[in-house]
Amino acid sequence: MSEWLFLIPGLPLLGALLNAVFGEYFSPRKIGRMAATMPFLSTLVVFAVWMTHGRDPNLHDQVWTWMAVGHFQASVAFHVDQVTLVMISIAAFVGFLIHLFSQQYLSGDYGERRYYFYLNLFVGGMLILTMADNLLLLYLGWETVGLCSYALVAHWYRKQENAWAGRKAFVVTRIGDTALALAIFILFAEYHTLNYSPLFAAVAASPDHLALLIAGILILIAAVAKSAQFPLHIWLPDSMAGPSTVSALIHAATMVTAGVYLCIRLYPIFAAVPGMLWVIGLSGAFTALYAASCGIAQVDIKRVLAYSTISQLGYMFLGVGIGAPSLGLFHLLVHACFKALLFMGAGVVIIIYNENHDIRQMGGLKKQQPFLRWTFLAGIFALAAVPVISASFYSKDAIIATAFIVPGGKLLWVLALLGAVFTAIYAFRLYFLVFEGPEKPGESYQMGWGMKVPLGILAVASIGIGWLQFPPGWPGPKIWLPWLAPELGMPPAPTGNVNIFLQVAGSVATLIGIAIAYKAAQWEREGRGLSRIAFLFNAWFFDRIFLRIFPPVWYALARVLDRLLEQTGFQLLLLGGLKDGFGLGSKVLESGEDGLLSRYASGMILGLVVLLFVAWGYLL
Amino acid sequence: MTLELALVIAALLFVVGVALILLRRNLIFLLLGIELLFNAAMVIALAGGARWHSGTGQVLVVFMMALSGAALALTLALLLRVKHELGGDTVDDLRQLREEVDE
Amino acid sequence: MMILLILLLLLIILMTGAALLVVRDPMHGAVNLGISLLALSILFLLLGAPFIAALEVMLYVGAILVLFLFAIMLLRSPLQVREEARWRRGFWWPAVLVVLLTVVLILLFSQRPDLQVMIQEIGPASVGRALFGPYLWLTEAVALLLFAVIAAVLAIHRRDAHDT
Amino acid sequence: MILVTVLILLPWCAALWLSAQKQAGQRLAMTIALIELLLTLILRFAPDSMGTLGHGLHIPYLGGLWTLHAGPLGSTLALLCAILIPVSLAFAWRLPEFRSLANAVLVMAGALFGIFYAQNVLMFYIFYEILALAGAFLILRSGHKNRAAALQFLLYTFVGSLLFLVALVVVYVLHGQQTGVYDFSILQLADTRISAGLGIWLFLGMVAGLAVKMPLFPLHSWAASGYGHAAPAGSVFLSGAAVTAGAYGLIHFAIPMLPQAALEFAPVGIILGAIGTLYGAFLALNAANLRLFAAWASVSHMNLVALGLFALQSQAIHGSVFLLIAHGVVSAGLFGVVSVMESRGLTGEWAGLGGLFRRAPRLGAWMLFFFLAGMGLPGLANFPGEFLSLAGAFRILPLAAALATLGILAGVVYFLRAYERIMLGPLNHTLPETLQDLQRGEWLLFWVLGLLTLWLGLDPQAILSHLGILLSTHSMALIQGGGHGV
Repeated sequence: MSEWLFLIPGLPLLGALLNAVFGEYFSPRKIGRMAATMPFLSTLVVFAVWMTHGRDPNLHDQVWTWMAVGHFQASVAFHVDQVTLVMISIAAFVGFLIHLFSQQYLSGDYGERRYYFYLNLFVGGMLILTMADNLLLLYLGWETVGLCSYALVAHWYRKQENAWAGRKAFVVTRIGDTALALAIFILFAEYHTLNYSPLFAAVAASPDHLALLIAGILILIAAVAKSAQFPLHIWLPDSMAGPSTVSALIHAATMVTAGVYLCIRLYPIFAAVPGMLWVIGLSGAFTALYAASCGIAQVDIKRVLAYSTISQLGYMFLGVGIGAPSLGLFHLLVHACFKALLFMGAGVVIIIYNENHDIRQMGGLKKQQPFLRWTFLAGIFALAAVPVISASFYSKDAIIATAFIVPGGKLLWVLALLGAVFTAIYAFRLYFLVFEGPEKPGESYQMGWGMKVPLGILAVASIGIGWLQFPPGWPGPKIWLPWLAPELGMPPAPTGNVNIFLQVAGSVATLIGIAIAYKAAQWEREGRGLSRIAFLFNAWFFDRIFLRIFPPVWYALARVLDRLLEQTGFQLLLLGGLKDGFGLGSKVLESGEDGLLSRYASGMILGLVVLLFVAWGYLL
Repeated sequence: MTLELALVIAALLFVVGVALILLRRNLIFLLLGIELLFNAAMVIALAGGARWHSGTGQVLVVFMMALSGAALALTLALLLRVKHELGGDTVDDLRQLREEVDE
Repeated sequence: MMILLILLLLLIILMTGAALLVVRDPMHGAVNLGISLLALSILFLLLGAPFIAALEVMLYVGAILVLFLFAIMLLRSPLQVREEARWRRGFWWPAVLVVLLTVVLILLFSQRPDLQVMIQEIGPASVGRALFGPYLWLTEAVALLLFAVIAAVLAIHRRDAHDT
Repeated sequence: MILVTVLILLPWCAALWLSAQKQAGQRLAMTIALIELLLTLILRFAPDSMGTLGHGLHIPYLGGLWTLHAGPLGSTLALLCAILIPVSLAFAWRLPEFRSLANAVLVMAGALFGIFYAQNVLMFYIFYEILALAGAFLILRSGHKNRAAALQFLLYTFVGSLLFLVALVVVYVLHGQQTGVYDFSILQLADTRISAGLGIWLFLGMVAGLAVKMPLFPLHSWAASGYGHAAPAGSVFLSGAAVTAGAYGLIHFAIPMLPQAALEFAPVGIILGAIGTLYGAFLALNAANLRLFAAWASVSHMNLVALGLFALQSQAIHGSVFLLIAHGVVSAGLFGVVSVMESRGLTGEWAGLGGLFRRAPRLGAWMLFFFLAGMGLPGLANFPGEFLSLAGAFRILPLAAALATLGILAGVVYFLRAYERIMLGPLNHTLPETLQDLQRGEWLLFWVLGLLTLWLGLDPQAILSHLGILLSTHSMALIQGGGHGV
């Protein structure tokens, strides 16, 4: 089975290649269908891997040696274990659903072929990233997805702000890439290898704390930039300028989770440095609270979901930080389902209200679009972690509960719980504003089966997938953690009445949130809602501060370097000086010649006299 | 007649020739000076030939005479054209070769 | 006796040299040069080169000096003897230079013991043998040179139409 | 031996014949270029072609001036240059000054092949001078025909190469005194014992001479005006192939001659390379027009090559040579895009551009492709070279290499900003109506360059494994002592 692994990333890449070469000769519809079949085929292969090696996957497929200079051995090799299997299933399956959904969603728009090219390339890149066997191949996938997110966010390039949003996304994530590159250099300089298993063995054998600390921090920066965690989160809200399907795939299910995957994959490196995990936990918890607080004050339907993504990712980082990477992965899986669903739903809502994103001008959509309403509601339940029936109750609340019992986790628990309350608020506020309340009719829009099937599947998933891992003390199946245990270890589980207290606290937090949300929706309709709080609406003004500091300084430095060093320094002083110097020299020499013959003759005789004197001195 | 005496004679002739070239204004005197220089060279050539008892000294003198005659003829011809074309035959007037120092 | 003769000749050369420096009319200059060359030819005789002495009188005084005379005649603008300034403008600096030159030459050639060698005479026979022996080609070359000079002078003098 | 001699002399004769022709002679120039390509292919992949090919023109005291030696590095770089000749001629196909440009390129090509196969350092120097002259001629006779730019180019390269000559002669004399053998062949000069103090000065002279061609940081300002004023098709060859001479000279001649001094110069070289990379990036950001932008981008990459090269560490040097080859292809693409845009009548000033993607999607796609390659996107040509150089240099001087790694971030900033100003955003009303997309010929050309970039990016091992041991075992042993290790 392992020699077919290359098909999983290979097929979408093949689709992209076919699109690039033959794209112009086929109609966008055919290209769309071809593009959709590719992830479908790789999902089949992934399904085959589940079937044959579901129990404990450990497959390896060496395709070709990419670079081999001395110790710097990096080959294009794919490795599938539990974590990777989960990630590739999400990437391939959700990728396929998005391809299916966008057949109808984007039909008749400009640049359709380009859209499918980058979408295929993205799925391929994501699969490479997750299946890579060494840091270099991971870096390749890492940057490819960065590129695709740039291109897809700037899909409607004809408006300047969309192009700018794309560039902002790529530049900010590229800060993370630089940090990752530096971390790879440090690890290579210390341990002379790029492949995971020898690297982890070497790290375990001789943990050099300083190097690992710096490498750990750099890897964290990379993850923070990619997963849009605080403070490098500013690109995610702006990248809502791209089509909703793009947001569904890239900014919900796959790319942003790459940062979490990186932390899970390089967990041994973080574990080797004392206190590093807690830093990750803190960053996750704080981001969760921060993003949730911003989410409640947004009016653009997609920005609400964007901030919610940032906050949910915060929970995943919290999961990894408190020593429970398997829980983080579990929440990642759940989040992928319901967030993709919400974004696709939002996309349809935007079409219905013909490109108007402002939720205050929406309302009462439940009568017009019953199917959309129920699926969206399932997503909202999952987002808000409604007890028992929603999937993220089992994943997010488990993380919050585990945070409580981890040493030094009390602070994280408080932040996380507050975040949970805010999450429930913005989730149901969104739902009440868009679907409940007085009806504001939009255009009638008939969703084809291509759109209904994905929404349906994801709705079922966002309800049912949580049952993989019932919280401790509950009767239901607990197969997720044991399945991941051999690779990520079992997370600590709260016991006894502490366990009960934590579960109750989680549920109560959500219910409080829902109540507040109901009131918030009413205030919003009356015009004095939460969105008037400028501090939260502008995400604590971070975006503005960030944009006022870094780009101007960067461009000013470029101008100074250009004017000061290049024009004056090199051109004027160095070359100008040289030119004037030569000019002066020639002028001095020229003054000697004034056409008088005897002047030349006397010059010669003077030379002769001097020579004779020298000869005379010599002969003495 | 010692070698030293011959050198003194040559030096004397040489000095007179140089004085003529440097001091006189009229080009003819310059040419006369040049002829004197030639003669000074001939004296030394002869002294050398006599000193080493070989005829080459005198052969050299013959050739020098021929050369000086040839050179002189050409110079005088040029001098005539210069007088005709450029109008002046003194050293101070003929300064056309000056380097026009353009700014 | 010999020394007296040499001193007399040196005196003549000095006098004509001085005259050359001061005389205004180029014709006088040419005549002075003639006299000094004649004195020089006698000195050549004393230097043991009778053939050259004769040649000096024939070739130098006879041909080159006459050349000078013709040139001066052609150059002289008719009937008007302009009061010519004898010396060029910047006079003093070259004069100092000439004096300096004489000083250094005298210093160089005086008290040189190895120069007190008597000079023996070399007859025209050996000169003739040398001229047409090893130096035959050189002689032919000089002949060619003279021919070339004649052609050059003619070319320079050709008055083509656009000159005048 | 004959093959290489033909390889060197053929372009010169062609240039001569071309200048005598009346009409532009595109066809002739292209056939010559393709023959050259064929020859280099044979030389590169023929089984017995490695090693010393022959001795010729033996002059006492100077050694065999025409001794030719095909090393793995030399023939690979020759192959790169041979590829760039037809590419640059193709881009210049419809230029009015095609003939003088083709002449300059052909002469430079001959000189380059001479450099790559020279075993005698004096022969290398002579060809190096010819290359500099032809380069200046190219800048003078094509594009804006700017005299100042050509003069500046000449001033820099000549002053530099004179310093190289001085250092060379000193080494030659010292070698002569020590061993009594007066010969310029690199094999002889390689093992001269030179005192450390003197060695460092000599190496500085050599670096001044060679690094000026590879625009190392302080000696770089000829590049901006040179590439900026020459025709982009000319800059394809100038920035793609001609810069390899400097790097090759350093690896094949300068470092083996003065290994000890090279070791001491390593930290300085790395720091200069790092500064140069960032400096180039910042100035590309502030470039006034498209040509200067491509010029500064090329300067930034070449400084990264310099960084890798001076690190004298096996990963770094392999990386820098690979980046040199990759930069040749990618800068050919970049300047190719610029030349295609100029052939469409766009001046390249930022004001006149914007929203071009609507009119020319193919050109837009290819421009993005080469901009991404320029940014060092993994999977494209520059990435393996950049990463190896930085990883290697990191082991010698972590801080300077970290500074250079910022170049990855700076790269995105200036490339994407330029791309957005040209291609994205609302359609610029000043764009000429008749702006058509890539024609059949150009489209094919970009496909060739694109496939080459992709292949270099995805399978660098094909080149890396053939480079063999770059530094001669002798100098590597000395350097090993310096803790630079594999």
